[in-house]
Amino acid sequence: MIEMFQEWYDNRHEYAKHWKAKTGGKVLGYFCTYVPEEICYAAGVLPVRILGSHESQDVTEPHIFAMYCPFCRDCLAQGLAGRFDYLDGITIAQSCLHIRQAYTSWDLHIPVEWSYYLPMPHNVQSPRAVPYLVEELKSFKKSMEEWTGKKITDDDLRRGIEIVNRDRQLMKQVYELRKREEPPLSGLESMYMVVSSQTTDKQEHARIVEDSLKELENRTLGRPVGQRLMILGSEDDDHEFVQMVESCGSTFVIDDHCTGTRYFWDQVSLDGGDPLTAIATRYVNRVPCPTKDWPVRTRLPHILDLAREWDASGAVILQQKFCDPHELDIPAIKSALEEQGLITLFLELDVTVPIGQFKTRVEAFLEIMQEEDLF
Amino acid sequence: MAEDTSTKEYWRWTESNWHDPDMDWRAGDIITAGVDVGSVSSQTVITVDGKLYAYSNMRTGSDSPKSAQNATDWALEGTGMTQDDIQYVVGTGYGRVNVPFAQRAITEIACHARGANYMYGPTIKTVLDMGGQDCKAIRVDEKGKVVAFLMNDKCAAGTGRGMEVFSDLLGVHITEVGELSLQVEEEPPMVSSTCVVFAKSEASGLLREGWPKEKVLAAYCLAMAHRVVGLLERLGIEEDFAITGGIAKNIGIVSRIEKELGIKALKPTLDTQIAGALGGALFAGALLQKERKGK
Amino acid sequence: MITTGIDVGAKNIKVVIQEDGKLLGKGQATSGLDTASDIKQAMDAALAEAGLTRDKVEKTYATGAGRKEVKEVDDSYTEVGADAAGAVHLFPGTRTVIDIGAEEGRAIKVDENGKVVDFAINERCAAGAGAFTEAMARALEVPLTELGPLSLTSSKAVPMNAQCAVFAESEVVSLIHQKTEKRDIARAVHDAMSSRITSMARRVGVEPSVCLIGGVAKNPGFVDSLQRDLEMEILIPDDPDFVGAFGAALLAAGIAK
Amino acid sequence: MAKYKTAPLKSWQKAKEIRENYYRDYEAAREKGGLRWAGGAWTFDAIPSGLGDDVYPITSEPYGATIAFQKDFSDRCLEAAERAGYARDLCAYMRNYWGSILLDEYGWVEPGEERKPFPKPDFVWQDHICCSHAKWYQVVSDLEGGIPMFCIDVGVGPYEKTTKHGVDYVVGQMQDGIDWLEKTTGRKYDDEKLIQAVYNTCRATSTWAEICMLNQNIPAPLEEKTMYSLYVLGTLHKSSPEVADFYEELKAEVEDRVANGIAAVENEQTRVMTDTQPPWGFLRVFRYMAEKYGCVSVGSLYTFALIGNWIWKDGQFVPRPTPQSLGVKIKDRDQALRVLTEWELSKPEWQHFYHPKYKSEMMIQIAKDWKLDGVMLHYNRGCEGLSLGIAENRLAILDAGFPVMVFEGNMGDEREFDEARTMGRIDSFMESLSVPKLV
Repeated sequence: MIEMFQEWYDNRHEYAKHWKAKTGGKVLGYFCTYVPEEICYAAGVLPVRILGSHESQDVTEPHIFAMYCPFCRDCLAQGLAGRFDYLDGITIAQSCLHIRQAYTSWDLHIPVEWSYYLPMPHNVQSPRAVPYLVEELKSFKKSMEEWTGKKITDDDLRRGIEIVNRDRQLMKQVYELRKREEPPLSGLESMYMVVSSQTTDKQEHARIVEDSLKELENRTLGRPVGQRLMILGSEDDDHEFVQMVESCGSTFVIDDHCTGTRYFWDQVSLDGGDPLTAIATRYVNRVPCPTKDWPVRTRLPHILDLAREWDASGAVILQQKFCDPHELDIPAIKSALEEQGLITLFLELDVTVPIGQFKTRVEAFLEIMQEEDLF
Repeated sequence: MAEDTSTKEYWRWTESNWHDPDMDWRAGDIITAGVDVGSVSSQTVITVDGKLYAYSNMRTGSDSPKSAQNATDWALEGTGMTQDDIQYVVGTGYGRVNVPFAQRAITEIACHARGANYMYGPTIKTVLDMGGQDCKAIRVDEKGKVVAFLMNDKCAAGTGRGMEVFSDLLGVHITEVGELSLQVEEEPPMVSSTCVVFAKSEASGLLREGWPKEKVLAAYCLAMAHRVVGLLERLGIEEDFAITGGIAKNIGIVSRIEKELGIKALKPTLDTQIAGALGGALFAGALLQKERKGK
Repeated sequence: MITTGIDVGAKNIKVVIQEDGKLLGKGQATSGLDTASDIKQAMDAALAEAGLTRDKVEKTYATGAGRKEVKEVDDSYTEVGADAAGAVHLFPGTRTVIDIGAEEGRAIKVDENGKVVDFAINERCAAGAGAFTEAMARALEVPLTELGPLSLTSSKAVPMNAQCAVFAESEVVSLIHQKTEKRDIARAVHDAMSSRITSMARRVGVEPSVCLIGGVAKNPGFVDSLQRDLEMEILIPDDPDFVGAFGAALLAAGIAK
Repeated sequence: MAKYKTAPLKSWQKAKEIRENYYRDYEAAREKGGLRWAGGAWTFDAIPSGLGDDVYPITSEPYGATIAFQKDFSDRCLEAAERAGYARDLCAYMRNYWGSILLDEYGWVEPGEERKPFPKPDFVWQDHICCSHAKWYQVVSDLEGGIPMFCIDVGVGPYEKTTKHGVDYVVGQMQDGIDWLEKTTGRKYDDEKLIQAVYNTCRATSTWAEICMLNQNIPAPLEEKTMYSLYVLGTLHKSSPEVADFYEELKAEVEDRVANGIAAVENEQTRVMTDTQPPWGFLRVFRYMAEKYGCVSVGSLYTFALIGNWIWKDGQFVPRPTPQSLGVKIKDRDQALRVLTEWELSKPEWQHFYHPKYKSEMMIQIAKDWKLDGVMLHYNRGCEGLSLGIAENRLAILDAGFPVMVFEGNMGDEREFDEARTMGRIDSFMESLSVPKLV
């Protein structure tokens, strides 16, 4: 059952094309996890996240200055290569400058029916953010109605919320299992689960997660768990890298990534109120991307809690090269984790990672945690 | 240029082997080896009951298993010992998984830390390993266990390979680079590029401007030293401090690192290039003892 | 009119003598410590090949990174201008010139009159320059001249991640350890470099015909990779490394503008 | 024989004095019982003015540039920031600023005096549009052992799509901010001072735009290297009466230059503009262009509109008339904040944060109206905010028929600028524009 997620990860484009052929619905590519998928589901539109392919490319240089993060360049490269030619629309929620360039260049050079920039507020710690976002969500909804030609009712919104919430809640149950001394799934498998939830119909995804939960009940990795690690930082769906780390005698048990917990951790609490207000409240209060985490760094205690509750002894801190928002948090996060007794390893991701060079560092990092037998 | 320097191989450093003629290895209980296959050089160190007995230090070829074997053969040469007498082998370095006769692979970071602890004693707290293609700053505890480390990134500037290219360019033998670079009355400004490829043209430009070789070398050594000091400072430096690896033999760089840091590196007592293999051999000893106890 | 172009590059000095657009002689010397004597050496060789004496040369223009070091010239042009002049003269249909020198790569877009309209330069990174293949040939223990032909025998694309020329060396070594065949590694080297060059060339927009000049143009393995990346045929002149010098000579004669 | 008359700018000395006093006043604020605060060049500096006349700001970007001018000190600052774990690709201004905190050395040195310790601010007052603006000051606070900070998010979409709820969001934050200022400083807030500061802001930024308009003349009365030392006053304290008054005096002088045909570059024969902050340590590049090619950079969207306020009117890109000139009388705090918000949201340099098309349109219009022969884009590794979308701007400008040259560098980290190669590029570019060499 659990193999399904990797299959979806590997064949995301085929999946979306198939979905489109089957349902006749529209597929919307989105660039940042602040996009309110609830409204998309309410409109019957399939939201799929635009991610890179981790292959070297030579097409983005005319569009994006090379000092912006490799992730945004990799994403744009997919569009320029025509791999997302099935998209009917694209959208982004205001977040960092880097990914915004992938969106704007896409908007300029790759024609789609609908393109929408959602000015998601940055000052999420201000009481002014929710009322502002509610208004912006109204505009977003209205524009989507015009695009799809279909009115989105409050009931539709409630249904959208339920669909997305359901998957979030199941994913959280999966993550609960990773607290076990013998986690039933690897960090790689878990990454496939989360990333595939960003590119498939959540109703279908949730069904498979539900079935997988039964399978995971009595599953073990079939190998020693090794060091329990946390992985955190900016976007990371580099399976080759995750696999390499776990093959050196370790298991990722928890993460803080927008391709991990940051994406699904928080639920929309509806409580019978206005659905758009409920959605806005969820996005304003979710575990933030560092670009929105100010003036207080709220992510810091959250990360420390995760590390403690999932009993991680070390943390791999990853960052897309040139990612300023993360770079501005990492020194503080690193020292907080170290104060809590975790060993940390900092690495910068590029479109492709030099596995050989990174392996030496990863092994040395694991040796620090376990080399007692050598003395 | 009138003479073709490319065939002269100024970069070629001296390969060597050594064993302790006063030690009777046959009386030893635990005989282990560490084999460090680096990108530029390979070493084998043999320890007997936790003491250094023999080593070799040679250039790595394009075939790692063969380099590992060659280095080991050469370390054994003249000792009367055969490979079968070695009870446990640890592979380390870039080619650590390509040592066919090793029972375990351990990173060069752990091995250099352990080797430095043996070479310089338990007071050593910070080790800078300046290897062939990378540079590592390592903090260690009194047992020689790694506490933290940093490696330079994605650029070979300030490494042994860079120095080889440079010595070739200037036609100065690699063992003389350091000494010669100190023969300047005052320090020149550093070269702006430490990239081994661009440093070449920058150096040619300086030579054309009439800079003497020693001044160009001084500018390059200064730039290299400055780069690694940055790495050390990011890690945090605590005395005692020592440098391992091939570049540790270059007085021009070592003295400039010392000057910029404001602290002295401990004087090496052994060939600094064998630190990794030595650490590997010592780890092999510990592993062998554990294995025996287990049985 | 008989004119001369002197191209003072990072590695070599090249001299071309032309008359009415026809190349009469060329000479080359390694850039050493004494630029004046190196130029003389190259110049003497070119004069000898042309069967001329120095006094027959009416005008001399310099180009190349070291053009300011050349004394006694009538004027100088940048590499961009000289490359474009030379390439368009040799192949009038040229719209894109790609020049790969020892330490620098350039892409130049020219209009139908041969006028430069845009250019991009890849600097400070050897991965897009000739020095890259030299380092790789050394790591593979293959003579530089055989690297190209060797890679043409490969039909397998192996990705290479390292961008730095020196780290690429260690990646080559690790590919050898993984028992990757040398010919496939040779192709990977050319593919990596070609990808870098293509990326730069796309900044000016690659329009046919593309003319490739510089020493690397003599490497058939690289040319093959570049043609695959650009998805088009590439024009290569007979002496691709002398085009800059030729261009300067043409500019001196007023043949090119 | 020079083509045009030229003369030094008389106002230059005054600009220098204002700048000197600015750093001096900030440093000395506490001696007089005043307050010091820090924020960015784009912050709503009018608002803390309501705390009193003895409240002095230091804006970090010009402060970082001030450090960048002092190469040795800048090197030490940048390295100190790197040692503390701050990545080399972060904002170069901030790395200089953080370094000066870490070293505890002030980037402003009185002539003939020793370098003083860095004067710690009492609070931080900042805005947020680039994805790290507010976060810069988290680091400042980390390094200073905690400083109260308040930041205002202005990312409510491009000006042409301004919504009521967008303005409400910004104004709401400002109102909360004033409560916060009162609580943090224990001072009573004076709305009248706020109103005056809002008027000053509009006056200063509109007048600067009018000065830039004068550069449409041939020969250009100003060249960009000089403009840098003039526009910078707006980045220091755009809400102060001194800066607004200065721009009015300067405007008169530049009008006079135009009337008398006084050129900035005596042999002006080709006109270009740049983009983004220049590599501050290498402004001599501009002299090289002027002397060798008679090339004048008449400015950039950056010098025109980082501080200057412009607006599209009937297809023209023109200085935005101030609210006071249109008869607006500000009566209370709420209105002052609304006027200020509405004014600042139209800032041209904020528009490209949403899409490069906005910036391309403005740049192309400048290229036309300022009669340019080419455009030189600085791909600035030191600033992700202003280099945002620059590659798309390049494509659009080329499409509009203007030749473009690109050079890479860094406004505040000289290690990332290659002077010789940049000069080489300029030579190639001038050759391609067929500009005759003067020397």
